[in-house]
Amino acid sequence: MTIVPAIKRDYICKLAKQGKRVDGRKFDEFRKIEIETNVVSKAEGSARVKIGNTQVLTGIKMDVGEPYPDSPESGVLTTAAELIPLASPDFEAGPPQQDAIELARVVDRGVRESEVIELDKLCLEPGEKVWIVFVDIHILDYDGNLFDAASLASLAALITASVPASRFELGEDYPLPLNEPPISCTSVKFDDFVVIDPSLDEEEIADARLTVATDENGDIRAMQKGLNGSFTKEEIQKVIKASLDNGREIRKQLSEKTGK
Amino acid sequence: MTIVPAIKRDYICKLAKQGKRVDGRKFDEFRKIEIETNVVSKAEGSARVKIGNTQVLTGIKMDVGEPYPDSPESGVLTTAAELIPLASPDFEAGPPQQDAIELARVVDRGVRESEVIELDKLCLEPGEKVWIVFVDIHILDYDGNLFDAASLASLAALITASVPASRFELGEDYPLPLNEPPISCTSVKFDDFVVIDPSLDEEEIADARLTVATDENGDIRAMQKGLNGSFTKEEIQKVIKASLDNGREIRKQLSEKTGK
Amino acid sequence: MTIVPAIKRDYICKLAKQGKRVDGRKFDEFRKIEIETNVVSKAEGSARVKIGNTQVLTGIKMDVGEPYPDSPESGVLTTAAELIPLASPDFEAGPPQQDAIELARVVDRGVRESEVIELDKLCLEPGEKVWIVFVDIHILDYDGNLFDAASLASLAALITASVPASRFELGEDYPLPLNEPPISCTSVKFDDFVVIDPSLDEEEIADARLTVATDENGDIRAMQKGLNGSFTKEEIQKVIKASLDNGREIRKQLSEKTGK
Amino acid sequence: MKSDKKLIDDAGKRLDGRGPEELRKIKIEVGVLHRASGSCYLEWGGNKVMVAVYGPREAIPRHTQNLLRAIVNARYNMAAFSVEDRKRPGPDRRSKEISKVISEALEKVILTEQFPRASIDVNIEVLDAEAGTRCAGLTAAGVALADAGIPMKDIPVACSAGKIEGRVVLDLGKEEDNLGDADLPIAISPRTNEILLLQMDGHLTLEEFNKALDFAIKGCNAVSEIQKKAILDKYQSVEVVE
Amino acid sequence: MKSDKKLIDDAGKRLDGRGPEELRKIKIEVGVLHRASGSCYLEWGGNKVMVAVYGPREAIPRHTQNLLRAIVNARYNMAAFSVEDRKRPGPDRRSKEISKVISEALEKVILTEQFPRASIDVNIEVLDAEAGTRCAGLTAAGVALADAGIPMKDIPVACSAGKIEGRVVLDLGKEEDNLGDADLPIAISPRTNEILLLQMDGHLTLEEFNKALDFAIKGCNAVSEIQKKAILDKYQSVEVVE
Amino acid sequence: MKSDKKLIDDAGKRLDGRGPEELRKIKIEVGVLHRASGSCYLEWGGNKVMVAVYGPREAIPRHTQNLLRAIVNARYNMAAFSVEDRKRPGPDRRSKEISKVISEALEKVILTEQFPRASIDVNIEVLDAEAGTRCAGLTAAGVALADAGIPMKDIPVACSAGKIEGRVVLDLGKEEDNLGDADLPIAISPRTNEILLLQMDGHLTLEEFNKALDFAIKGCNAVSEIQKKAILDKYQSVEVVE
Repeated sequence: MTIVPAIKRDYICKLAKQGKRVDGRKFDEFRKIEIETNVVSKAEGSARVKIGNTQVLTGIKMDVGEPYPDSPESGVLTTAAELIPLASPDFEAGPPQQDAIELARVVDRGVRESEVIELDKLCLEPGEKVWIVFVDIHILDYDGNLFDAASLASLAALITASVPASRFELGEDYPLPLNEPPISCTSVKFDDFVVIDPSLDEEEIADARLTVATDENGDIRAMQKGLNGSFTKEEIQKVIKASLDNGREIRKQLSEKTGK
Repeated sequence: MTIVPAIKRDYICKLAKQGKRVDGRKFDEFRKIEIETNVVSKAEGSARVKIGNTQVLTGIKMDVGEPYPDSPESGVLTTAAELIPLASPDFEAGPPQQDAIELARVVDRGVRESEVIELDKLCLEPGEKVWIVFVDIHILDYDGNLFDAASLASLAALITASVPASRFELGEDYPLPLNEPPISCTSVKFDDFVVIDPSLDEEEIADARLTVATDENGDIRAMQKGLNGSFTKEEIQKVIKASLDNGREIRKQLSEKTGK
Repeated sequence: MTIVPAIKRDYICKLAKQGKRVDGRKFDEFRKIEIETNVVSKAEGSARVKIGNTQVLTGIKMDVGEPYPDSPESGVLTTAAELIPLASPDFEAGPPQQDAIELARVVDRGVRESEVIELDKLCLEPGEKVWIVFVDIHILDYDGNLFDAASLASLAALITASVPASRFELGEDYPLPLNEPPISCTSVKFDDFVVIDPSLDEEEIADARLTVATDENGDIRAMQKGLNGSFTKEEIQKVIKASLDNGREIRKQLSEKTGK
Repeated sequence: MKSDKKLIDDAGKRLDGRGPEELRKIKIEVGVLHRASGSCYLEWGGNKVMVAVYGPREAIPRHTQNLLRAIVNARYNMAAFSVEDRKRPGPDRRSKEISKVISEALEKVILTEQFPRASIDVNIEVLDAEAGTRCAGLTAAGVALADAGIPMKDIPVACSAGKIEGRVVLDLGKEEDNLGDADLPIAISPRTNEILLLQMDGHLTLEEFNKALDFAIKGCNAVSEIQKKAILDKYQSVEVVE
Repeated sequence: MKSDKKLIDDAGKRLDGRGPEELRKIKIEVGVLHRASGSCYLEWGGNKVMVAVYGPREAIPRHTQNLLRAIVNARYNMAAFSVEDRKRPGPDRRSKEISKVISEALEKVILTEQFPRASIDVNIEVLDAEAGTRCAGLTAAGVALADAGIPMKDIPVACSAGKIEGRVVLDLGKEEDNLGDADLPIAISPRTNEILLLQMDGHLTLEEFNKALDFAIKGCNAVSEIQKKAILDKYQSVEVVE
Repeated sequence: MKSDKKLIDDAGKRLDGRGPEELRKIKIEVGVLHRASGSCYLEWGGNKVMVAVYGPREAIPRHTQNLLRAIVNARYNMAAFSVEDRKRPGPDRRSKEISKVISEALEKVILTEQFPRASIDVNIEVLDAEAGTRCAGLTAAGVALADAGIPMKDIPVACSAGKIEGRVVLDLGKEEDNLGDADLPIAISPRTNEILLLQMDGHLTLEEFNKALDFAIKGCNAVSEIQKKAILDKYQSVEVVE
């Protein structure tokens, strides 16, 4: 736990000093992304996203239920993530731990605060009945950068989701009403190097992590710093720039895959 | 944990080769069964069953509640078993573990799938109010073969139960509407020997377990194989035969004890 | 865990033989008590009580909810205590353990059985809507005698609480309807010495604990014996007497502080 | 929760016909379970209680071990079907508190220093509950501990007194408990009358308290005789068999 | 839960066009996950199942270790979105029971005595659920174990038979499962036809049971061929790559 | 959740009278608890926070120990009565996330390598919650760590900036938080201005973000002065007493 990472750290840092990464990428380069939608039939929407070897499946389920008392005319969004032991030798069964909770909350805020789902259009009877949207993030293979994979899978699943009105005898199904989503890009820092879309090896030696979600106008919609290292102001600027650049590419790919 | 059972196994297998069991029974012979009903006053029905030294008490409680959405005109059956530390030095306090869950689910399916309780007669207002039947299995003394003891105690308790209509101001109490129950008989296999109604010693060395519930027509109503051994087709036939034979005797005794 | 207390015990007992306590108090003398009310703004009522270095904060929250089926015209009282790790190096995070549960239940019974809150005046619609009173006991600093500190903080918080009717659009706020509260005083026994208001050192070597709540008429309203030692009848009489004497003083101080 | 029902008449006769200082009927069977080190089945009025004792045995998990003496784990549990409205299985706050005060009471009489690092586990199952289950449970536990051969200074025993309609009486029944003015369950070591457990809810003057305490101690002593007889009966019948 | 729907016509044709002894379509991919020691993605009719195997590795917590052999922990889990009405995440009683019977079935074929103190963890995730997920999961687990190189006497395989409208048929589909008369899922070791897992709900005469058991065993053998082909395909394609 | 309420007027005056770059009132008391190794009571606007530090001490359970350095366990907890609608006791997902990001921020400044195998426990209790409790809690934690004598490179400090009605302002109040456009809480090491914690929700242009980050860093520096003064005051008053 403590010896092997030291060797790994030395190796990765030595490469970084030469401007290289273990898998040959540039510092500001993502791994290959694959997006596949409608991968499970019981969900109202679903998508499997691969970023390199990392693989995440998000399924959307909807139900009719009560709104929160403080927003009686608004649908309800619930996001859950489980680091199931399927996905990594280090994940254990049991209730979600801090890492899974942070992951789910960051994805949730990315969707909620940017109003990706138009929750006010999901009201059926004010104060009584609204649509509940469950975003369930299933990690299948963990090889680094869960934040971006989970976020992208959830967006793709939402974009392709249908409101199952017919199942509840509420008319015909229709697409979930959505706004343009921000795209989340995560970088990590080790020594003084900052790289985007960290692989598992890079995550394991990382001191600090920064996720930045940007929208189609180049504005910032959410940020989350993690791990017990720090960033300088200049590093944060650099991370934002890389997030904007990669976000633009990923948005294009998402749009092509989902036809939206 | 590993040495003592080896000695025990050798001894029991040696006897088995001579066609004998530790307590002198034949391979297809049950221990003495005692059935006592109405043993606790707060329950709507109750029974204590002893099979040899194994002792199980089941109590039935009923309440008025909501039906499941997918069966709005049907009463609700809920079965729970706890391996309370009272019953064995090896049982620990805490939420039910795999063994208790399997036990409860096998008893539950035995009652549910064979429609022992006529749940459709327990509807009060379709979709709104139905009777809930709680079958709570309390293990008092664990000396082997909980499946059959728990199943028999639950049947005897159900047979003698009254629907507590008067307590809920719904008219007079009346007997719980029931169909003829199947009788569950369990065998285990060690080496190549198959014996019915295993004692604790036999259970501890058993490789495989098979429970077969049969009805008054000689039909099979439920089966559950357990433990990490296997059965051949021929062994399964043998177990079914012994279950039919013993089931017939047990059904007679249950009927005499409950007057039904 | 076992050696240090032995030394501590010897020292405290040696002093006790000379009629003395570590902090110079008499056997039947409380530490200095400080009562401060309205210490948090979100609560309907709150109080921080210090007994020596022991510090407890109780906050009262109220909500509108359903009554219990067996008392449809009565408000609901709910008392919870947490031994949060803030208050002692020995407290651990997690669900309340036996000590916290006993503490909450003893405070709860002190309030409930003596009808400190007039719960029957907290009914809004019989069987439908009543006020729920949440008494949440927050231990801040644990230096002995939590029972009395928690009880006193809870009484002071209740006395100064307002029913938040306006927040629920049920008219104007008004004081929580209360009866004269009994005052709880706790003594412990070590060797054959009985001392009131034990400090942490005294609690750690105590064999037995006895809490006695007395009212303004000198009647006994609640008692709770704890720990694995015993009391003689005579010792119990002595504890009751000291509780009556100190209770009178504490009642005066409470009344002055709360203006009631 | 007052009602019009008269709990005790002018002649001191209670709802079930008992006098003020009369116990409900108690029946004790010893050694009724096969697997337990010691066991007891006890009926006390409408209460039915089963107790099994296991140990002394190594306490687990290890961090619970005491290097100098055995720990005593009483676990008071109510069967789901033991009360009018079904109780959810598993310990609630009430049973955790009762488990704690019973454990503490038993620890006082058990010679725990003979078994360092060990635990003595006392499982109390309430099968049918009328008023007074903690007294019934502790009393049965005392018998089961004796049946298990656990060395004790004394066999602990419990009984309650209370106040109904202004009168102090022994051993409250169910309606008396619901509608009465005070309840005082205690447990004692009968040889010395030392008080091992004591709880009080309600309203008693000092004088009433003293009277109730005396009643409860007398009640304990009476129950203690029944305990001893049950243990002796079992012991004797065993001798006959041999 | 009977309905008017005809599950099987006089010619023996079922709702989805299958004959009585016909399996649903099965598709198996081997080695689909990067982190796992072995993995398998399996589609069986509308069921979609992903299995990852980890180990043999030191069993933790330690007290679960067996000094003489490895323990096998199968964990059957349904994704929240795998069923019509969203399932709350985390194991329920049904998945705990299925995990248990699958673990027991796998333990029989794995050479566990080669790995004392170890655990072999088999994670079964149901992503889409039609009838028969336990058979699909166990079958995929057999493949994933082989992919992980875990030494086994045989590759275990599962299949169910059942009864619909009085007829014994192989491999119940969803409506057949809901409306049928009996379901008999089994798992076998295909080399010996020994039965590793067997559950039965419903109502079968002795004769029907025997027929259903024969059907299920035949079904298992057919599925076993698909398993072997999938493993072989992967192995061969690996060789080609090299 | 927009409303008609004007959060900031044309002159840059906010609801509570503050200017855009003005902090709410902050009050810090050091060493207020007897049992803790170090403690701090902090009021920040309507927020009231109590922090107690314990350790360095042996980390338990053992498997959490790090052989090379101390682990930092911040536990952010809201009292049930600290919010308008009573909060159920115990950690929810929000407090678990905040505990995590605060732990990580503190770990950066504590010289953890001096205490292998140890834990440093930082208990943050929110007694009254207006907007900004995580900043208040982290700031109080910095003081309590100093009070406990834990060796640190620097005393960490937190503050937020945000956007209301299109304007970047410092230290959002409650209504500003509810109705504003963005919130950017950060924590820094004030000697170096390195950023230890950073979260952002809402909508900021790149330019607004840069301005907000500058505001927040300036705010942190101002709060840092208050921290230092409080620590110094305590230290001096102790000297006076001696």
